Amino acid sequence: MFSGHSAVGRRLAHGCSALAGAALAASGIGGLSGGTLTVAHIRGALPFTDILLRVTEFSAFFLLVIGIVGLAATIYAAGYVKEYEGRKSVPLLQAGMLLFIAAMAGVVMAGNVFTFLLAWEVMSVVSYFLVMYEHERPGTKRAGFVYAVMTHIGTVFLTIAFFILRHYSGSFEFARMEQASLPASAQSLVFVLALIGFGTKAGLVPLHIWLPRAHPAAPSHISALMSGVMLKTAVYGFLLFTLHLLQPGPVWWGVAVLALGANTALFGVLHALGEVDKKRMLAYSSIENMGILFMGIGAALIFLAAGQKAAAAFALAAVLVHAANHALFKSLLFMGAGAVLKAAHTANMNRLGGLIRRMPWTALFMLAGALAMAAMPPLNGFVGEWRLFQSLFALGFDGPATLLRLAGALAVAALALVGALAAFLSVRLFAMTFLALPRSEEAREAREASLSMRIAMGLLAASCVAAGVLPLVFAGAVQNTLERIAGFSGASSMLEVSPLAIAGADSEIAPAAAGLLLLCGLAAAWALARAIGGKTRTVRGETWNCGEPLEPRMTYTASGFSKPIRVAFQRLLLPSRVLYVDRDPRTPYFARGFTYTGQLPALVENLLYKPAMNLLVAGARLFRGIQNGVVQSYLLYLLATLVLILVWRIWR
Amino acid sequence: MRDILFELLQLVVIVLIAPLVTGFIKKTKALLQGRRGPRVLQPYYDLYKYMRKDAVVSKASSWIFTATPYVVFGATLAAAALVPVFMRDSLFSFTGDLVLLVYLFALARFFIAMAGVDTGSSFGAQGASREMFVSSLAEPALFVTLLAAALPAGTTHLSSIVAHAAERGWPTSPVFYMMVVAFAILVIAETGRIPVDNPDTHLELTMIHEGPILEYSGKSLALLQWSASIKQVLLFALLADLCFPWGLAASADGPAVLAGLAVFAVKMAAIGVIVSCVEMSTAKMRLFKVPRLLGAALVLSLFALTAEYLM
Amino acid sequence: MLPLWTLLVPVATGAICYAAKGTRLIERVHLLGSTVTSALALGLVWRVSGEGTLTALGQFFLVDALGAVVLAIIALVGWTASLFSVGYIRRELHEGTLDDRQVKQYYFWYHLFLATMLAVCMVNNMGLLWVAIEATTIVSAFLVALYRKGEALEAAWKYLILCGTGIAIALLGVILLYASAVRTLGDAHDVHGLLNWSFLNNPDIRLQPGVVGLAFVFLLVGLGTKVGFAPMHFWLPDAHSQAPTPVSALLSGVLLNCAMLVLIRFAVVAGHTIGLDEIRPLFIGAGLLSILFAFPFILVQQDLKRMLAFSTVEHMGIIAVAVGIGGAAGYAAALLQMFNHAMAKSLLFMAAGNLTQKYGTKQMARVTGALRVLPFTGPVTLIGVLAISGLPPFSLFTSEFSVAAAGFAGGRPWAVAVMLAGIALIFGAMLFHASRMMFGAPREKPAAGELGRWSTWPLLLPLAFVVVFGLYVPPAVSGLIRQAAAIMTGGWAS
Amino acid sequence: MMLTATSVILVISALLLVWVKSIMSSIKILALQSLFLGIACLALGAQTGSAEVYVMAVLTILVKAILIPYILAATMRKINIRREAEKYIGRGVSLLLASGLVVFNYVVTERLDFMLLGSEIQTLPHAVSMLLIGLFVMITHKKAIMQGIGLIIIENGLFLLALSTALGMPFIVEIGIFLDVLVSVILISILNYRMDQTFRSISTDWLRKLKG
Repeated sequence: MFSGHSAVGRRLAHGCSALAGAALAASGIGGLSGGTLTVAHIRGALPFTDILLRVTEFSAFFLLVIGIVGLAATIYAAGYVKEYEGRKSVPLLQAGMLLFIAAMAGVVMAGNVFTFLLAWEVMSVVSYFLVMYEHERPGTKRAGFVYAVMTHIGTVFLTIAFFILRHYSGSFEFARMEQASLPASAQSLVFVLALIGFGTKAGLVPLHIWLPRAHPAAPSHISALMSGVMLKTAVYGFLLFTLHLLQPGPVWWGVAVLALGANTALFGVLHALGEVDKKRMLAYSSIENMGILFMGIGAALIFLAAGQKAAAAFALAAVLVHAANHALFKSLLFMGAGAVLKAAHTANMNRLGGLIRRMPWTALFMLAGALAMAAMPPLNGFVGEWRLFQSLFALGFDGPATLLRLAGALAVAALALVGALAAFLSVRLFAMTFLALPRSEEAREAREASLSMRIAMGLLAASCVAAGVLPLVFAGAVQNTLERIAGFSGASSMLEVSPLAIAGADSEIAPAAAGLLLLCGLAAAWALARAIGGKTRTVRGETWNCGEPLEPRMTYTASGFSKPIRVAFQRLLLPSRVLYVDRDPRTPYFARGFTYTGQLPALVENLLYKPAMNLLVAGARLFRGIQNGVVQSYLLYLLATLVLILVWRIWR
Repeated sequence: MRDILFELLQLVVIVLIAPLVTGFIKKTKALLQGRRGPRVLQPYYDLYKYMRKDAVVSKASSWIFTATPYVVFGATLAAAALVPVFMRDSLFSFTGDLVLLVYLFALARFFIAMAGVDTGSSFGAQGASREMFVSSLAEPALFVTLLAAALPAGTTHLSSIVAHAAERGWPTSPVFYMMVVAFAILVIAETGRIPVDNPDTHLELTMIHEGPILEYSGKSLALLQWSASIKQVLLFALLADLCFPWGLAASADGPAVLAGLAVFAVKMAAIGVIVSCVEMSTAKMRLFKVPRLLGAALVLSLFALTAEYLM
Repeated sequence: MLPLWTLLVPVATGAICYAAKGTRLIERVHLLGSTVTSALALGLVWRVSGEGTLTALGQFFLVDALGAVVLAIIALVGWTASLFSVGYIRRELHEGTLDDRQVKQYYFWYHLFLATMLAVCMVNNMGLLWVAIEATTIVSAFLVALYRKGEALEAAWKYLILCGTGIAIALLGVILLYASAVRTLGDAHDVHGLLNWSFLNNPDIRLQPGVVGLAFVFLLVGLGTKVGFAPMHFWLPDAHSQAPTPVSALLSGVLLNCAMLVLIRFAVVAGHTIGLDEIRPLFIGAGLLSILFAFPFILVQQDLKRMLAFSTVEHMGIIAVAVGIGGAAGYAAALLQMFNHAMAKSLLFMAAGNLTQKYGTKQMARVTGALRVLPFTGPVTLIGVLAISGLPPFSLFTSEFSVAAAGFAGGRPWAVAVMLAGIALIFGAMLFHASRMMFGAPREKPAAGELGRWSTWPLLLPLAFVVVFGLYVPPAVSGLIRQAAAIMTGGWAS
Repeated sequence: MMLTATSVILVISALLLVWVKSIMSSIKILALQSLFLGIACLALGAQTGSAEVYVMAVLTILVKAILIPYILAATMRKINIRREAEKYIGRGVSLLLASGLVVFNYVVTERLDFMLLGSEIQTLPHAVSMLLIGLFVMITHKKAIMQGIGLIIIENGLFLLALSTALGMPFIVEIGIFLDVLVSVILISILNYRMDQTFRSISTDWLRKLKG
């Protein structure tokens, strides 16, 4: 189907892929309504290599997300891939994208271990190839490599976890594993393995190193899929383990996850503020959001351990809703970044600016995305953030133990800090790209994105708003999802409120009304101004710049904008700062020019991974010496082995 | 029906008296400094004047710049609809709680910051950057304080908090005052007053809040300043609600409401005096000293919270 | 009579190739011969999978499901490699690295090599099994020494000496086994039949445990050398890297499996006497050791073919672990892994052959942008690397997954954990090298373009197996494998 | 009994091989050793009167005692080096170590109940020690050809063992083994010849290119 190089063929291809995305979304909605239904069951050559696909409400929720984003991505691709035509094989990219989407769907639909691992690995491999799509670009090779290795090692942990479960349940089918009861130690072991395995995929610090490399390297709509959806499969998997396959565990599970999440979120947002490359910045922000999600999961686990089902249900609802929201706005932002990248040929925000006049539509949609990322009412980001705050407040209000309440309070503080910094981030993202004056020739020449790209972004932006003012868009889905999870059927009913309002553990709000209120406020503002002031004129004038005419190079850059953060957190981030002053020897007191570079070093890599890697390589070099090329020594090894085994046999 | 009317009145009162509070603080400051100072009603005159003036808008700016004042005013107004001032219940209490309130202010800030960048003036951008910086450091402390304040009621719903606190009577624990202090610091930070920021200066290198709105004029400026003073009143009111929630009219009958109004006036006046004392007795901090202040607030509120847990 | 023909055809082909004049003629004969050979072998496999074990020439030949699996591997890989040889040898001839005499020798020894390996799968007498294995060593040593280079010579010598020694040690084991058989059963049975697999593979037969145990140690070490267990594997990378590429494919894909087959047969027989608990730890130990040994050598490897050779060591280790895990599941997994590995590894070696001939070097550092330079071989190599490191949706994932599953079911979780860790590490190392070779912008030299269809089309066959078997294994194959596993568990399938 | 004696002789001759200097003389010793083996085989044939054993004896004498030494010697002549066999360690030491190996092997085999093979058979330890000595020769010598000789020592030991435990392997197997040995010796001499052509030496010091 993708062999068609003709325009018609391409159209057809795009059309079909869009249909595929839509179908997925539809199946998600469909799955939400009905109970578990088995999609396919193929017998394998050996025992336990059957392929089993089924849809539960739980997976249907994620299917829905995959479907919506997938649909948008497929539409977006139609315009975006034009950039590659002639240089690279577009059909390959398209096929890869569809396979990627299919694999992610497969992960959430998998009904047994073999299928899950199969889909999981296919997802990883395909995304690896998609990351490597522009492998000529510097850094891509390394990015792809780090990604592939990290995710593969993560998978090994998962595999072992699954096998331990298999050992106790005696079956590879999830449905049967759920009934099994493990000894506490095994439970915790599986939990830790799953946390590492899925944490790698989710980019929890310090397992995140692949994420800020791989996501920017991929083509933008792929980055959107990876950040928006693929990370969510990690959430799905972790929830699958903690809620379905394992019995409720000890409290420390929740605490560990909460701490890890908070740590990750803070790390992510701070590094995002340190980045000037837009896509890297978004990737770090994805890390932040995954951190937030895991905070929510942690709270839920704590409540579960304490048997507070209702609170746990609220926390889970928060997690699911925020997961969906993040999928929407992050993919929107990545697509916007892609549009800008395509138009201005740079993702470096220091070289952008003023694009709002060149690309008004993209700007509008990006604004929606930025507002959502900053969790501003009345957009969807706020709904998720609010739910999360509620569940953490709940932990603070009536957590099982005083220390846990305090942990809740600290989590609230962390979430607040992260949220505020995220707002900072969004302002920086939007303002430095679209506002003020263009800081480079490319930016001055930028062109508005093509229609299909605008449609895709518009779709996502619209759904961001919709999910913001009408939370019931997801609330219903969350309902069913929680119903599916053992023991929540009662608790989740508390989530039920009037279609316009959403409930937290201890409070409820009506986002729609809030939105309306805002609109009234706007109207009132206009009316007041008009009533009091009457009609007045507006004249265009120069910006006050101490009498100088304003030039682009005078305007603030992204690096400068987030400088205060770098200074305030320097103990934490150890930013590197190089100031080069170009002095004229004749007039030593006046410098010709300054070049300033400030950036954040990748601490985790430098302190953790690089040394380990070097050690490994050095060890390998040393060990390699035993094959010294002397045949006699090989014979000696042979003899030694023989003798050793003989001795072993005798002394036992 | 009547209570709805009264609650509407509440909203109107806030909007109308906001400039008065600003003027009052200015006046008291002046008096404390031994100056005569401007008239208490001066802000109203200013607003009126601005409203009627033509506006000059930078060539570099976009529609964001034009839209911002309306968004800001709208958001502030929406916030105003959530805060009970002299009645326990507020007009739109069902729409939201503390979290929504905080995020409405954040929304306003978001747009102000963008407008600051939009003009292309580096003062604007600088101010925007600092504004976001200070606010993001204030946020954690703010939320913990809110948690501490909301803890007894066990909900983040303002009206219920107020109601609950009003029942509770005069708190005796010293812990409580820690929270008050913490919250006071935050209010000062949020309203952009000394020692965090100086609302009266346009000295380029030190402005925070004034930076982004430097380019504004005419109606827009009027709206922005107005909403700034409304926000100030709201924060004062919030401080009052959370820390001294007494004298609010429980029911919507005339006398109670009048009493509530009176108490409210007293509270505002008291806070105003305190604020102006602080302003004249302390100097503005360096920007990178601010984190310590806010950190202190965070620590205080955490202490308060821990203590409340233990009791 | 089928087995006899299966042996005679390659021998005859070899002889004709040696006698014939003119490269074209030789090629035709070679192609015809190898095709017929593979056809016969596959026919044999087909009959076995249908009718179960069959014997010929009295009890001389015996082909059971176990041998049939390896037969199938020989047939497929042998045929592919022979197709590939044509293009490869032509180029070598054209570049003058080989002359006409060597070409003749090559085809001669090639078919003899096939014959010896076929013999390994078909003879009944376990003494002759040993003879056949020794023969494979000698014949393939000639092939390894084909090039007139010091390195080739060196590799051949090390190969000959190490494997010769190993095999000799194995012979000691065989003798002990036989002696013990004679001692215990000599009076009752005809002495000549005592070493027959058909006779010895019988759970009721009890020989002297002490002797058999000792014998098995010698057999493991001896045949282990040939299989390439660490630390007796040192000949392997040398021979694989120096032999002509098609031969490397045969060595790694087929020969080692033959050796493994022999080892398994002896293990089964010994198991009847001394019980499996004596044997399993040895297999698992050898396997894990091989996996762990392979990793550092792959990590800091510079030579492409050596890297592949070490990966072979790793995979022999995996198979050994699977055998050590045992049970129907473990054995089936082991055999599936054998088959899949043979396909993937021969694919990789032939692709590597294209790379080395295109770039004129085996140094991986000198190879860049292969995806562009070799639009077919490049992607295939990438797929091969992913497949060989057990990533889905390729066949090795299925088999390695079942190895792990069987291990956990068979109560050897730690062994499996170590194995999985080793596999993951090796994946990292191999991907590192592969991505450095495949991706990135190519240098100006060499010009892009494949080497010709003789060196591309043959790769399609193993590729197909690698891809298809990942998702679907036809019941005929799985049935055969189950039969074989049944044989290994001691019960006759037929 | 007689076999045991032979085996002792074989072991001693093997040790002698460890001791001697020049390659030619070691080839001679090898021939002698094989001759002993053949004679022992003949005697055994006479004892048992089995035709197969006779044939094997003849084969042994023809192939191992005459043909193989001849091939090796011919190769050496072609290469025409008369220099002594270089070693990694001195003769004294190597003799000591070799004897040590033999002793170790006796200790080990004592503990293995090979007696089951028949109380009268003492050859197993001897065979194993020949195997060890053969390996030892291969390990200690630098000259490639000596490794071939080591291999043949091992073969001899094993042949003896087979003979003593079960009157040799089944006939056809023995034939196969003979064939293999012969071909491998031919291969060894070919390779040695080519080594000499390539490196002007048959010392394994030249075979150290392939590492890691």
